[in-house]
Amino acid sequence: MKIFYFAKIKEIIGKNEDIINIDKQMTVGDIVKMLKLIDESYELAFKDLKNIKCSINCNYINSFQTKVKNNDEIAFFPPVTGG
Amino acid sequence: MKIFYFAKIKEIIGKNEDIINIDKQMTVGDIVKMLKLIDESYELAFKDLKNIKCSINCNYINSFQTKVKNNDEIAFFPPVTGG
Amino acid sequence: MKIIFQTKKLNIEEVLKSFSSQNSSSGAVISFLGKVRPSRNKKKIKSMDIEIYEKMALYQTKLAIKNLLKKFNIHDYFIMHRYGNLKPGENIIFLIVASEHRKEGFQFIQEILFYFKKKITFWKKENYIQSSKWLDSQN
Amino acid sequence: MKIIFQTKKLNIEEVLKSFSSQNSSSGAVISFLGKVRPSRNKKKIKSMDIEIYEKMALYQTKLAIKNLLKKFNIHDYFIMHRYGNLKPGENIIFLIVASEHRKEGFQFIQEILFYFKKKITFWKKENYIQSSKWLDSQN
Repeated sequence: MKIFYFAKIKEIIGKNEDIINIDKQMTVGDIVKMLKLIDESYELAFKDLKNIKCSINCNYINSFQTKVKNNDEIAFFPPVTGG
Repeated sequence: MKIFYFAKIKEIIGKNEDIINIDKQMTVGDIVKMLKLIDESYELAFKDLKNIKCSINCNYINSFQTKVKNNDEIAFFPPVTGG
Repeated sequence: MKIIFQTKKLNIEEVLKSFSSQNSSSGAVISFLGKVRPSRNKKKIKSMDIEIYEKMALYQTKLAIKNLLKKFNIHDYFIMHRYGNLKPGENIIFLIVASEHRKEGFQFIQEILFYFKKKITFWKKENYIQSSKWLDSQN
Repeated sequence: MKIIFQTKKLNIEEVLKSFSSQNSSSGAVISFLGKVRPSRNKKKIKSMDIEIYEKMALYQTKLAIKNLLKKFNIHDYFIMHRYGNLKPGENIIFLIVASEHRKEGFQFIQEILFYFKKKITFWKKENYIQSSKWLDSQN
């Protein structure tokens, strides 16, 4: 599973993607819990989940309870500021 | 007093201006009455006063009761259609 | 801060380019371009005659701008309106406005258009194959 | 019907010119240009970094357009958004839309802008003399 990070989240973590493998279906919330165990930078990046948006295969998700599969492309990022 | 005509009114009358002299203050309505005596084309042009706008010195007037002086510039025209 | 009424064609790219670079510190630049349509109610438009009462048009445009600048914080504007005989596809009006934020720019430009529909002394006549018609004012 | 996200500078005059002539039968052509401002809260902006999640930005833009075209009768549109490192005064976004009447054009372009503020995956960071700041999302 590819996980992308953007903007401030990318800066805090210090890289723009991770590739992980999951052997069963998990929720986005589970993924975040896993990532936070990696190191302090992830913990800091995912501290304030209210201000983090997530997409699965380019679609916004409404809830961190949404399930993901191993071949999904996930992204975490702050609210957008384009235009 | 210069009187200008525009658009359909100009076309009906067949010219774009008249110069007349008035020796006393008159209303715009009085002017229109005078003009309608000139010939049938004026009568036709000023038949439907509801659809005729009038300006004095480039300002719209609200009523044909508005008074005019001999050195005023008057114009009669249909509602505008610019833009 | 320019108002131009002219018979020659409007060179909108040039205006956009110079206007935009002159207002490089404005966050938003919005433009409106109005053109002669090719037909009306399936009747082909051969050409359009636009008549102007120029002195009053200029006076009324300045009056409108003066009122609008009290309501909206605008950095700069450029108003062009053509008159004379135009062909389908040719530019009638080009409005461009620079502002700090987009909202006031959109409002300003739409209000200017409203004045052109209601107050500013231009009249349009469409020439079809077999007839001509002065346009009615819009609501 | 074009969407372009690019790092090189936006050539807006060229786009306006070709777009306008390609859509010569549209009564209204409306454009919006958004630029990097020179300062924020009196702090001089040295440059702006714009980041993009390109795959999703494209997908979300197409989705937005699809929804908007159900609501508005639009003849054509062109959407350009830049990313990378920009200087004050440079163009961030250029939207242009051709429609029969002005009202739907103004609505369409403002709704597109709304999507760029809310859904389409671009992020801006302003670089000042001594610091940098990712912008907060607007309401």
